Amino acid sequence: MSLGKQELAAVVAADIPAGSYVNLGIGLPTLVADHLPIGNGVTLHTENGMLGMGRAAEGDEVDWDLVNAGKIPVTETPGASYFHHADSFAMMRGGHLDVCVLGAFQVSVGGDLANWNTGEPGAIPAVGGAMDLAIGARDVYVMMPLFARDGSAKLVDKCSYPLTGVGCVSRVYTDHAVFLLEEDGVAIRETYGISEAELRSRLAL
Amino acid sequence: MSLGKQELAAVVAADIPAGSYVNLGIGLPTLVADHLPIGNGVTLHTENGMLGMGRAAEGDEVDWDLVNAGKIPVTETPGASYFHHADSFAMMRGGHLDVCVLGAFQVSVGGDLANWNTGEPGAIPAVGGAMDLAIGARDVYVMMPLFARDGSAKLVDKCSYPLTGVGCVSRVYTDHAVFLLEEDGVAIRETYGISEAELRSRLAL
Amino acid sequence: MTAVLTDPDEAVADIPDGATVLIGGFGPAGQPIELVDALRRHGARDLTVVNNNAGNGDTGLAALLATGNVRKIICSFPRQTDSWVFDDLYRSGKIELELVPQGNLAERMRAAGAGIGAFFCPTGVGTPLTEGKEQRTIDGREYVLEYPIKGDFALIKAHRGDEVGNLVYRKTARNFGPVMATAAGTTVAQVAEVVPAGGLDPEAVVTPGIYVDRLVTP
Amino acid sequence: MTAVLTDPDEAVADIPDGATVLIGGFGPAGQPIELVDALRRHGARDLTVVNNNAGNGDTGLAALLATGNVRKIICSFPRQTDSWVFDDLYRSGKIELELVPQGNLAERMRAAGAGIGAFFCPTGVGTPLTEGKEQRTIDGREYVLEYPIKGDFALIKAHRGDEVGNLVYRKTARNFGPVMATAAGTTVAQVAEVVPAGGLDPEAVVTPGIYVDRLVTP
Repeated sequence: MSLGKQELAAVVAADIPAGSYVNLGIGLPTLVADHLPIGNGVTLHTENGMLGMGRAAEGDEVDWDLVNAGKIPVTETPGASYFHHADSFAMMRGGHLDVCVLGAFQVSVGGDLANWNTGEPGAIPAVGGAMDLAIGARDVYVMMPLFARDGSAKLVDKCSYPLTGVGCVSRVYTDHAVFLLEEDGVAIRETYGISEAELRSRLAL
Repeated sequence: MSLGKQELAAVVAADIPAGSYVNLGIGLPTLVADHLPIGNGVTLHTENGMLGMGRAAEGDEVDWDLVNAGKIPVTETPGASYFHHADSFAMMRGGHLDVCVLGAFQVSVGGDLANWNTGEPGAIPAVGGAMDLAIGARDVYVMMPLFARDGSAKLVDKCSYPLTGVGCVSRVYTDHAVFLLEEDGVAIRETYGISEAELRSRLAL
Repeated sequence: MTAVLTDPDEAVADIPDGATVLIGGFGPAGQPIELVDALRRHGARDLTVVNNNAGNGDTGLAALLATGNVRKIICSFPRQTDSWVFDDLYRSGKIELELVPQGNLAERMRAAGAGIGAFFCPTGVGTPLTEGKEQRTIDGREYVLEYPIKGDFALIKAHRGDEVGNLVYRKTARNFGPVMATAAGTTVAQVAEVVPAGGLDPEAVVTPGIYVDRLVTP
Repeated sequence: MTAVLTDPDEAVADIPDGATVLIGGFGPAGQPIELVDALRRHGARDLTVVNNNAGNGDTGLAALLATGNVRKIICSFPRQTDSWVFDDLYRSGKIELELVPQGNLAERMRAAGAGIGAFFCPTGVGTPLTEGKEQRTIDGREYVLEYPIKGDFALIKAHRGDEVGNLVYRKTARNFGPVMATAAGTTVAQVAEVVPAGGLDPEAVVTPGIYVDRLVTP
């Protein structure tokens, strides 16, 4: 069977090396936090100026001066630190984060990422820190449903949506399979409820 | 009579506007600090990462982690702050200091400054933060003896020594006179123990 | 030298028509609401505003936008669930948008404050947001040339200040404040409390007073 | 993830011949003496060292230079009253000097840490130190293009660290430490004391642990 969101988040979490510094993008990637093994030293970065971000705040913990990139109140872990935006993005752009996990509209087999703008007429574009993460993190993992609502694949030969970054994605985690984007093409690491042959045919890989 | 070092320092100090942020270079300019009126809100910057530098440390105050740009132990005033070198030089280069006072080998009538290298064979060059201050402070004042030991003037038509900065000096404080370097030429604001006519002749102004 | 004031209206009274105003905050966190409200009351027109977002709900920055006095906004993330004021202005062509990746927004203001004339940056290479910009390969990597964003005024929010203008912030409300403070001709900071000089740990000061022209406890 | 060590020799044991090593300090203040001594004992050859100065007296950096293992030094202010070790090496042609204005030294390392490919800078325009460099007029002002300085290793000194590598410094001994920590492949920090995670105020951390690979209490 294909994976649910939480199952998928658990797969991603299991792949994050102990001791990594990690940025989890808005939306689906946020779920990964709940599945990181306690005590393996993964440190979460949030672009709005913090390392050592903890889980979502509950009840009395809610403090509107302590939010994540999605502006959701969060908590602080022991060893946390705060810094301003230029320092935070210097950290991201300077190649210091080990992994970021981002959502996407489309990923190309060459690792191009499209996740900020569908280019629809009348749509208001918003990019946030996505382009900075795309070029800055040592590994960019994408987490997304493999197929759009109309059945079209989101892992594509060439992105039709405006790009966020070029050749930056190394892995794509989806409800149907995990893909490794390698120099010599796309490797399917594992599949969920679908055969590799059927996958390759539906994706035209 | 021409001014002594301390008298000259007092002249410079009296010209620094209340509330200014000021950097005093190594050597002669350091003396200016002792002549700043107490309580007029002048804040001293030292390039090695501090605003609110106080006077030289004495006795038990000596702390080798708290030094000025000349590596002399100094003290901290209330309201001081520490920052790292990139932040300190961003402050200098970004035009945030009101005044810096520098020593010089030569200054040209057009405001060129030469204060880091005499270009002598075998001399070891050292530039420190001089070039950053020259282009960064809103006003660059120079404080120097007007004549070299061989009697030659140090305020010149064109510097013969390698430059520190181009057209950056606005005033030159010397033992014999205070010069204002203006768009349309050099104005002599006051003289000490020498007539303006004699000065102009010795300087070929 | 830092002026210590209590009236937000006085603190923004000299912002002229046509000014570029840097406004701190990441969404509501760190947004200097009282100063933004004062700017709205002040009524300066034809403003360019720099903020990470484009207003939330109907208060603060959103209320300022609603006056029609903001000609252009430079931001990274205008579209939010509660950005209806901006959305309407944008769709009806009443406000100009310069969309800037968040890191460029921060770094371009840092450059303005640090005297950097321009810098080669890897963000956005090959995307529509860098189309037409000068591009260069350095050590085998592609970069785009980005220019400083300088403000005439910065309106920011900090946690506490001292009498000489030193500031400390609170948690992720720090965000753009320290960068904007360096990038504007005149910086106005609202704080919850002003303490005497010496009342803040010199090792923990985030924004040195040299960057703060006015301190307001509204 | 930060390794907490007690042996300076272990902390520098993998510095290879030919490495570029950023060494913190402004003169003696902030100089990581124990790490520099360990590097000297380690004996890696053909090093490039980046420091504001070029050693004082006969200890620390000066003693490292005296071994002859430093091929080149990049600094702003080599000539001091007690820089005789460097002076002799320089005059006898046994060490190469790249003289860099102090602000460029700091900003070029910051650029390396921040992913900036190059930047246009006003320092040194019209002086011998920028001869041959690319120059450009931006908004009526002259700038010179400067490139990042990246280290293979950084050896720095801080005051205290916590178990996850966060650092705080002491007074003007902070100087180049925080910048160098961001600009090196591997950063080694010597501290007087290591406290548990949570033992430093998160608002006052100067160098976040992400930049610190090894923490040594010698």
